[in-house]
Amino acid sequence: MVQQAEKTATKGGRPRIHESADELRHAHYLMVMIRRFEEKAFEMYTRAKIGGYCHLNIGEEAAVVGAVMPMRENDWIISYYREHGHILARGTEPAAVMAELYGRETGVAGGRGGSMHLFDAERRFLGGYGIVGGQMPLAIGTGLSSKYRQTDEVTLCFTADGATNIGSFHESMNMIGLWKLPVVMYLVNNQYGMGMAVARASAITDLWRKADGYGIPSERVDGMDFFAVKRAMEQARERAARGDGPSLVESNTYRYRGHSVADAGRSYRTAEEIQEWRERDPIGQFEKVVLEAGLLSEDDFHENELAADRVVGEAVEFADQSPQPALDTLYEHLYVADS
Amino acid sequence: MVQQAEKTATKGGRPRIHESADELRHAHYLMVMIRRFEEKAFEMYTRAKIGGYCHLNIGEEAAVVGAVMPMRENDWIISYYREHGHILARGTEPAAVMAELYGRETGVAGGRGGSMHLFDAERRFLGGYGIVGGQMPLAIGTGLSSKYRQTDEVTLCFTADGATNIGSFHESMNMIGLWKLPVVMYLVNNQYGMGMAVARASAITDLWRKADGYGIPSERVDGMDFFAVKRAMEQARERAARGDGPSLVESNTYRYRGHSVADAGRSYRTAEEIQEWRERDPIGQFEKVVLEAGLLSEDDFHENELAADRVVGEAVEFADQSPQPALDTLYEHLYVADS
Amino acid sequence: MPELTYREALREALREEMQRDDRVILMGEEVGSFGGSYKVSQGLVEEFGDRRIIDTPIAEEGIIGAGIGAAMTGLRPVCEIMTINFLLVGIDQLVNNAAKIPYMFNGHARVPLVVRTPSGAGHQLSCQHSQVLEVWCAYVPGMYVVAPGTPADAKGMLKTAIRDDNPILFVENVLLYNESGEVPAGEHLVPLGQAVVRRKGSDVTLVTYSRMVGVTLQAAERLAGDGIDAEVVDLRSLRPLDIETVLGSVRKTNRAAFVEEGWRSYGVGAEIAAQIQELAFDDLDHPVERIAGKEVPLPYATNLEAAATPSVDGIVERVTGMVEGRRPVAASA
Amino acid sequence: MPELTYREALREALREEMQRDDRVILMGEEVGSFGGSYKVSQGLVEEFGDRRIIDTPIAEEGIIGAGIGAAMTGLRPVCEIMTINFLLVGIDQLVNNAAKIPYMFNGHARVPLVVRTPSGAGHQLSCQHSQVLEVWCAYVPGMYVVAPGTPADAKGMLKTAIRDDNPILFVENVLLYNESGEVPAGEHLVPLGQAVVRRKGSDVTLVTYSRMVGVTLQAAERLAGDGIDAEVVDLRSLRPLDIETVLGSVRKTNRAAFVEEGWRSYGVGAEIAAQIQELAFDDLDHPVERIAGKEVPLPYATNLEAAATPSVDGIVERVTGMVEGRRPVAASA
Ligand SMILES: Cc1ncc(C[n+]2csc(CCOP(=O)(O)OP(=O)(O)O)c2C)c(N)n1
Ligand SMILES: Cc1ncc(C[n+]2csc(CCOP(=O)(O)OP(=O)(O)O)c2C)c(N)n1
Ligand SMILES: [Mg+2]
Ligand SMILES: [Mg+2]
Repeated sequence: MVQQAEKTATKGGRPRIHESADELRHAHYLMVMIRRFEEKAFEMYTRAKIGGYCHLNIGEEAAVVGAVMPMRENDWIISYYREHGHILARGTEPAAVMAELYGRETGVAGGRGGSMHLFDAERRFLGGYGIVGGQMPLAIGTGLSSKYRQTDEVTLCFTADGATNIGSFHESMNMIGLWKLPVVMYLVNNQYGMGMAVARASAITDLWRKADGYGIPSERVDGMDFFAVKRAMEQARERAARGDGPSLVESNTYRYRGHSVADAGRSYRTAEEIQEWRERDPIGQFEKVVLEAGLLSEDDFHENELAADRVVGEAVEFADQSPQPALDTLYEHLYVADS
Repeated sequence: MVQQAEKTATKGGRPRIHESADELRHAHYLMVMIRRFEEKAFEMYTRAKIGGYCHLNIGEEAAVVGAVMPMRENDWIISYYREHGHILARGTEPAAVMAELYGRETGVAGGRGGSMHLFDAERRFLGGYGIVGGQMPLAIGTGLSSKYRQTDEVTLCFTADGATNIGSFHESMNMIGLWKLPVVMYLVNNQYGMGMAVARASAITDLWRKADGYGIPSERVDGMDFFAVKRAMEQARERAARGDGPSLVESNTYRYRGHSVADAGRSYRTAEEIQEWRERDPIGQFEKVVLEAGLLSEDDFHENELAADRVVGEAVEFADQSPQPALDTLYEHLYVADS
Repeated sequence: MPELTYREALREALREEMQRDDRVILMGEEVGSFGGSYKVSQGLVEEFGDRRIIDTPIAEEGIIGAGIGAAMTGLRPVCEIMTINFLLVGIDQLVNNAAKIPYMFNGHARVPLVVRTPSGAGHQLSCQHSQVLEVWCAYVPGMYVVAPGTPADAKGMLKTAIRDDNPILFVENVLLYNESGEVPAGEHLVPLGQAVVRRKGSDVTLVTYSRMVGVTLQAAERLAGDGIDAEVVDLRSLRPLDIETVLGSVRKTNRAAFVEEGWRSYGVGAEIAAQIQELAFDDLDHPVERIAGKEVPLPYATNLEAAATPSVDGIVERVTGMVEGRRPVAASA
Repeated sequence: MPELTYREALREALREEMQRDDRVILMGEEVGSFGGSYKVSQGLVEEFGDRRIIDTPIAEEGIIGAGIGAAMTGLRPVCEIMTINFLLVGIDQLVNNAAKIPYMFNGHARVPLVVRTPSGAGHQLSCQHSQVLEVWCAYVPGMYVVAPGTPADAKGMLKTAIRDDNPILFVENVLLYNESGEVPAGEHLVPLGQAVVRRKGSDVTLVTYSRMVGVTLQAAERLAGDGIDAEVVDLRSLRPLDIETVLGSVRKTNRAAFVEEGWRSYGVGAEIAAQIQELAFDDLDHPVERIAGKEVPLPYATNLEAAATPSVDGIVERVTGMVEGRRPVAASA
């Protein structure tokens, strides 16, 4: 991994495609499905089926799928509140995710967590957290634990631009760097933290360079380019699994919608800016490249769209039909009975 | 100010002396007086005249006096618990400082604060703070306030090696860098935070480079060399006063004693290491240079020693004779009566 | 008198105090063009500029520390923390610095700082965004903790707080922002540390504060229908605490309950109950009861969320029981 | 039975549990070769190596967060926070993460984490280093808060805590480390959440915990000399709270006082007083009283420090007053 901005994966030509057609089909499916899922979540929020805060990944699909796909089954993932796509990319059932957004007993957290607190123990998805920065210190611990137990597990820790300004980023990066833990810190720079543009919140805007203060190799990639993201994350994962320590990968992307469903996202950015990013749509770009390379066809894409629509539709149906948690479970899981 | 390690003030020859003989005499007096004061504080602690935690500046005299002297009357100083020398260098009466260590009514904080919480409103010394890192966020506010009130005040904020690993360092540096506040962050690297050597606690050991992540110019100076420290701090102060923003200056120095009077300071470092640093004693070095330059004489030094002994002796006497705070003042100053 | 929402009342207080005193500034996350997470400061950056309405990075320790440093050097900052849940990453500055500085430096420094933050649950914000934590700060001598429950108090207490020379935690409430009520125009100052009787009654005293004032008043109306005449006391301030107003009421009604949104154990009601029995022991016909949030991290699902939150029904039932002489039982879980 | 200091008892518990279970690790500032700020872990790094006894940077949020992450993935970490005052810079992780995770993720995750930290004043450590803050965490459902007051409990409760699957704040006390007492060798487990009667008595119940247990027992001896027979109950655990043991005693003595080192308002005693009057109202001959630290940031000067701290004299005076029927007065300041 390189330390100079000039050498980021996005410069100097498009990364070579080494994925099989099946892998590409799956990646495409995941991106399309996440978009559909998020559009549906938006709709269901406005129809008051979903409540609380609801943060969408629309626009970030390549940044999400490209980061999660390289992770192995025994790797850990830690995330923040904008994590619907993160857990879907990990393979969790969309129905169980939607049911969680609905606050139903069949949800991934039994309806107790909601949109910001998705969890899947089986897939080692260790949760979405709602306090900005609050998830990062956990990655010190998972990294430490993976090393302590002498495994080759890697932790993928999601974080974001606004979160790089809070103390926990610093403490976590230092401890991860100091102890050379098997952690990939993955920084989704979607250009804003709520209404704050990066340059208004961070003294430096090359966020990936913040890793220098911790001796952690880092790079910035084009987060709208699935292949750029995936290549960088493959390398970072490999590096960590090999015992060569942590990395930070900054992914430059954009959320088309507002900060949460409640925010129109128009007051602090221009229509032109949104349009510019939309022209680099991650799914459109992916399709173009893969089509040009002759690896998948329009039909493949269409099939995925149909499949995504069906799965998301079923997810809504499942959620709708699922019961709320029983009232007498209110105190369940507050404490573990003594072992 | 430079950004490369190779160009620090300590390399490439000794800095030119521009101080008058009177200024040099005063600097020498301060360093000697601080050392005597601290030795006396140690003695009085072992004689149970002083209690609590007591952190000494012995070995750090050049790092302290060289940093404080360039500050103007209307500048603010914020410090941490190892601050006896800091406030003495600022010109506060040694008697009032010693009385505080004794917990007497005549102390700089009326005996309520003690060794870690010295304060002098008149000299704009805004206090010593005991939570590691806790003083740094205050410097954002003083910097903001100086700018808001359209003054040319500068804030000198003391911090230390161990404290660079805590979250508040990061939040403070980012906000100070982002808003280009008139703050000089002065990092006393005495090689240890309690028993932890810098390399065991910080992922990078060039601590001055931590400023890069905040777009803040920085340098490292030899903290045993009064002139190196003073030159760097003069420039940093000037820069801030001019409106050109903050700096970070790392000063490499050493505490001869343990972390606090209660720590022998031997278990985590070797006798050789201590001896090596002692050979570069800041007062000895200063005397040698100034003598060689023909600016002060042995007599001058001797006079200062006598004066320091007298002043510190008087301080002890004053403290000894001062009463404890009256018991009926227990609730005084808890709240300000409404304005 | 004009009707304003709680949000508008706070905004009016901020605007008036900023017009009145150039030393007053507002800082926090998204307080500028975004208008504040709950839109309290909407329009203020347009009026006062970004020199006085300061958007900050996400750095609660930095924000509060900046407020303290500015307060010590001549300004009168108001810091907005988006919700009290996020105060936890900055609480060291409030408790270890702001609340200590005036005393530990023997009165040589002042910290005229107001930290505004909403407490309490919204709708399905889940457990990391729904806590009631002001009792922590009320425990700490050296600062004030106040919590207006009406738009008029929101305005009058914020104005007073900004003019006060002490560090103050000013607790708003997520679900109160949209509530409206009459608010005196212009100079309206409500002293800190004075409770107020919101409803006169003779059978039982219901003590409460913040959002639960409205809920308790509704319960009192329902109880009145059942022939139970409840007096409702709004504490308004947790520190300083006006226990005299509470005692005055209890001496008349001989029964008291405390209603709070937060958790029961070690909550605000514990202190009120302890003081009532300490100071009006012989006046009590019945133990002081506590009606509070259920002791769980607030769940997301609407039904569990509702079950965990004090309600009009719940209050009516418990108070009826009190008047009928039913004794309280130990808390569940 | 061997005599050990509180410090040695804790060390023995750590050593035994680390020998017993390879998943147990200790991390914190200076826990390694320095032996811990209060020397609790002295010698352990020599025995277990720096893989299991981990010195950390000064980063309390990092330390506790690391503990949580490790706990969620199979380890059983013990984190040492040098003093509870420093917990404030890491408390977000404890309250917003550790105490929420098991519940908000519907039982799919566990956090078998012990955070050890000493509370309370030392000698002249001044106000930023002398606080008693465990009541904050006792307020939060989702974790346990325990505080042993004797060396035997220090060992037995720490061993139990390490084997427990819940996040636990384990509160030690700065001035207890040097106190000695008999400590059973080997497997000695004290259940969490059980109070214990330390002294039998019939005239008044004195409830307390941690360092104040010893102080209160001394006061009880003095009171006995004056013909007042006090029963002393050591809570040992603030959450879960064993109110039954307290009530059992109060039903016998008909009078109770709570003794604590922390501040009175919104302190631990508030909850105990509230519960006693709720659940044993008819058994009380006198209001439940609270004897606590004075409500100021603890001053440095020895005389002020002593005046602000509960003492044997102070307890004797207040309890004597109670028995003579003198009613409590409102708190000063
Ligand atoms: C400590 C804390 N402060 C403030 C908030 C409110 N908040 C939630 S998300 C957010 C913006 C975060 O921006 P970023 O890290 O860039 O992530 P994004 O939402 O853009 O994905 C803020 C300020 C919070 N949840 N936690
Ligand atoms: C938040 C916090 N954690 C731990 C401590 C205990 N402590 C006091 S000083 C210190 C070491 C600080 O080292 P450094 O910053 O290098 O300053 P130095 O003492 O060397 O001058 C520690 C760990 C504290 N006061 N505050
Ligand atoms: Mg963002
Ligand atoms: Mg140091």
